[in-house]
Amino acid sequence: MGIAFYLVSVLTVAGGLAAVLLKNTVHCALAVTTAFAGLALLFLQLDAQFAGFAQILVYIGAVAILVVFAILLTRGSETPKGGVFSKTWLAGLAVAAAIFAVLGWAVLQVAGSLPQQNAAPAVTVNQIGEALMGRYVLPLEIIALLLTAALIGAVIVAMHEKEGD
Amino acid sequence: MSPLAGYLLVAALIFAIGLAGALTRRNAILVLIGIELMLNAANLNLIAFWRYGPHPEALTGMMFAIFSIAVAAAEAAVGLGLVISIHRHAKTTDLDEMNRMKG
Amino acid sequence: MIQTLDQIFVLLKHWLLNFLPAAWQPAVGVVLSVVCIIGVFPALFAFTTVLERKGIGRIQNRLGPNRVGPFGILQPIADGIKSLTKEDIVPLKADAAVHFLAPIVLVVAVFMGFAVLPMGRNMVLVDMDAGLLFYFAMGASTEVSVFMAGWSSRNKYSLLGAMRAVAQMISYEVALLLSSVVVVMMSGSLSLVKIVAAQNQYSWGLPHWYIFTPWGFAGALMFGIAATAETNRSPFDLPEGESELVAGYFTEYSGFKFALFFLGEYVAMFSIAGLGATLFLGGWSAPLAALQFIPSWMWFFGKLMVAMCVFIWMRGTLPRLRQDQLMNFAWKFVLPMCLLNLFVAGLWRFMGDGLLRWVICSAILILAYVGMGWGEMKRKHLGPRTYRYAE
Amino acid sequence: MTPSTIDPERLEGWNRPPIIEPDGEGDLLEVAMGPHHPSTHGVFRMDLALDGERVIRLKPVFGYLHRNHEKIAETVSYLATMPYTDRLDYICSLTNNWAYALAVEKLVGQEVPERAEYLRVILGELTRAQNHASSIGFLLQEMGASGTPLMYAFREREKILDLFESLTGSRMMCNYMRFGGCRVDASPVWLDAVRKVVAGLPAFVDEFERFLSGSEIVMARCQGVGILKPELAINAGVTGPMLRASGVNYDIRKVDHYGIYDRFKFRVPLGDHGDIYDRYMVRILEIRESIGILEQALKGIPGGPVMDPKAKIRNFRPKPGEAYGRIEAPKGELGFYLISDGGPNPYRYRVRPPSLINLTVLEDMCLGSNVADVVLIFGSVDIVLGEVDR
Repeated sequence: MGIAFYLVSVLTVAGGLAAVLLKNTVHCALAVTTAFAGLALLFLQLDAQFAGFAQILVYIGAVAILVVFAILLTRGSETPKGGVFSKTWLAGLAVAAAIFAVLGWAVLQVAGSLPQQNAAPAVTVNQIGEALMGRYVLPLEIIALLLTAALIGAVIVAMHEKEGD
Repeated sequence: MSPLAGYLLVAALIFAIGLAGALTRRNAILVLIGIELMLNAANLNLIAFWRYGPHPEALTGMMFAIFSIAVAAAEAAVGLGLVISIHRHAKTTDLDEMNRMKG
Repeated sequence: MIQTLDQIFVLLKHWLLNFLPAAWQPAVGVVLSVVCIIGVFPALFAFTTVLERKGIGRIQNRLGPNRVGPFGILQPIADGIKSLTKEDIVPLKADAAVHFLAPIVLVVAVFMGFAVLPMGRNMVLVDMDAGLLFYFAMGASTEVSVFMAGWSSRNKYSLLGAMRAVAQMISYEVALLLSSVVVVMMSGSLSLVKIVAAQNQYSWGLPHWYIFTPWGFAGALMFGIAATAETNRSPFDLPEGESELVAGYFTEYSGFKFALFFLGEYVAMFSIAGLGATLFLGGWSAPLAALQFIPSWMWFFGKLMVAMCVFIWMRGTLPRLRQDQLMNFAWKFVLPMCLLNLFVAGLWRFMGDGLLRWVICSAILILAYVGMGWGEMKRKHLGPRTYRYAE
Repeated sequence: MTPSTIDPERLEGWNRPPIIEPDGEGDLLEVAMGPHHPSTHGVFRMDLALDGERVIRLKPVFGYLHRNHEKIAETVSYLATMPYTDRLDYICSLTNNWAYALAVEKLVGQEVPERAEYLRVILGELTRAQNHASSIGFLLQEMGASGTPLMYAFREREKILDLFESLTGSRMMCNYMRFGGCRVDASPVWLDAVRKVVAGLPAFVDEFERFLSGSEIVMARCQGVGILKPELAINAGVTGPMLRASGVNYDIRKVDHYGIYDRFKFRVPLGDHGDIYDRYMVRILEIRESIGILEQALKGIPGGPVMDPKAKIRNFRPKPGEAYGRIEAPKGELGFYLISDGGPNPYRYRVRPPSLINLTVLEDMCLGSNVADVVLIFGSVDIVLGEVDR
């Protein structure tokens, strides 16, 4: 565990926290973009180059932009009168804290017995491609179908209703 | 401590932050952001387990993460489409005000 | 001698590194390369701004800058001093932090792209396995900075310009990716170094550049269109369309930050021109086997500058499109062409060598190109008109 | 951006100056284009109500260049107004001179020598050619062609302005015509220079057209955009190339028979769609017709005086009465209406500026179109703010 891991983790967690806590919705979106970038860096540290770049491409290039577009389209950048948190925020926070406590406890319990292997697996993009086209071809096709369905669905859902409908 | 535990802890923290965001924010878009954070935390777990697992060359965890990224993209697109559509209908993205089933 | 000249920068770097203890060498080596990239491209940027202004001046029957230094060559220095000494104005209502970060994010993301571009034989910062993917990931990050700039300025022109720019960049990014995929298909690698190596072969003295194949030519054409749109250059420069939006998303920037935006946009052009040269024009390989004695990096930068000249030429020639036309063009023309090109590339791969595959592949592409263009003009009732006269 | 519904209440209070609201509350976006906007032809403001990028309302706001032209003319002598007319439409000062001279000549019933009439036609048609060329250049500039067509047009305009300078002493503020003729005679050398320039004009128009008319981008941007219906054009009093592009055959050179236009053979090009492309093409074709007129005039120009010898320059006091003189200026019908009370200066002086009246249909042409088209439609009207605001 190098210093880089701690730096990137702090960046990611700070981004996530800011995304949840900030008042201005666009600031939240930009903060979550930072968190996504931090996660991509964590992926890279785990020698998962392909997943890391895909993360940047999909999350920063597409999802973050989609989010800011949605915020501007819904005029969401104003702070609502009733505050940014819902009425049941205490319960929500409690649930989240409880889940973190359970997960953290579980991890710490087994921390000693976790594998220590450190040799980076030599995975090339070629291998990933072959796996996608070989062993995982069925999931790939299903994902393709899902993405197409989601695309059509999103367009239909967000499409402007015509007059008279 | 094994490096894996560090990644798992970070992932758990991000998951909890995402969950807290999804449960406490009023704005529907920010709830979606929270869900995205949770999905990302899961991805981090998958990749960490793949990296430190017994058979990294089998690529199982990595593949799972890649598919999960794709699904998350689809989910974000549909979710935001829904939010925009609801906004057009109800003129609000505030979840506390969206308490009617009928438009 | 030829070899030394070819590898002069690599050798220079190794010679410098020899003065350092072995433990430091990798880190210092990376820093050295980064410093070179950060030094060379802004210098090239300064030179190219003069070239652009001179070139456009010639296109428009005027002289262009000719006052500062011999033939106006020192103009960028004057411009630089001017923009650096200007007051840095931040609008009162602007989101100061985001406003400040936007140009920095842009410049960082743009310069990151150079990390995977091979600028000569053995001259690449990191030979990543997924180099092309890295490049596109960095390209995608620039969109965030554009949005940040437009939104934080609290100016309607800026916001409209930013939304236009982001929508345009997303649309054309798809085309950019798909037009590059044919190259990945044929070279079998995402690594830009390997893509160049695959093109650096010669038969009868001619190189195996991908642009010399039907699918490669169509891909290069689509790539060029998408790259022009991606860098907001004329005729796709409507995010900064002067006549409608003042200056687009950087309307509210001045002084050094404006210079950073200007630099970022220009360097993005270099980087995308370099990528295009790498994918379709054989990167640093010589255009003729007989010309291989010229150092490889000279070929790379030569191709880069040729691509830049094409950008400048288009800017001097073409009027700009409208937003909806631009989007239609991306989704209804460029994207289908790219998909068809993928199919043609597959066909090419599985048809044997010979004249037949040349004929079939070219015919499919040309028919689709002409047909779609003609159909679009017909559908919109566009075309030359005849006029009647009254005596 | 999604199209959204329009709240009619917001449009009610549209006359107030627009207030920039921080977050675009509501469904409409108010954008002020100008008066400092780089695209406008001068200091002109358009207040737009945008729904996404679609124009919902457009309010032209002018008067930034108001210089009291009409009132000044009523306080100075008839002749002293002549240089002021140069400053109306500063792109084509000679046609302004001509229209004013025509009005005063009508008022006092003055004759104009034949050579002067020929010179007026030559200068007027040269003015038309350079005005149309540069207006097309401006249009393409609005289209984002980064100045190249404009510089081509200006290269040609420069030659014509040089001719103006050598004849009148000034490139733009010519102040050349007088009641009853012209100020100075043109030398044969000057006429030869004009012949040379006119001989070069067809090649210029061909080149211009080869680059622009067939360009797919120009067609896509201009065809079917900013349509002006002939009925509306007639009702609004639109004149000039704009009216003819809408398909209405109305050219004052043909209708009014002023000057000596009856002696020349020329045709009037008409458009069928009334869109920007038609306006552009009508201008191009009018340049070609002007070249024809110029060739005929240069061939037939007679000798003789350029000034009516009976013309009274000093103590110029027309009898009480009124007169309206109008010509087909490059931008449309330019008219001067004068009422004399027998004094040395007009009792009432009124300009009918084609730029202003053509501009009144701007909103009708722009409604429903894209905001990017507004600049283009505005450019296709071809106005000069000096004439709009006077």
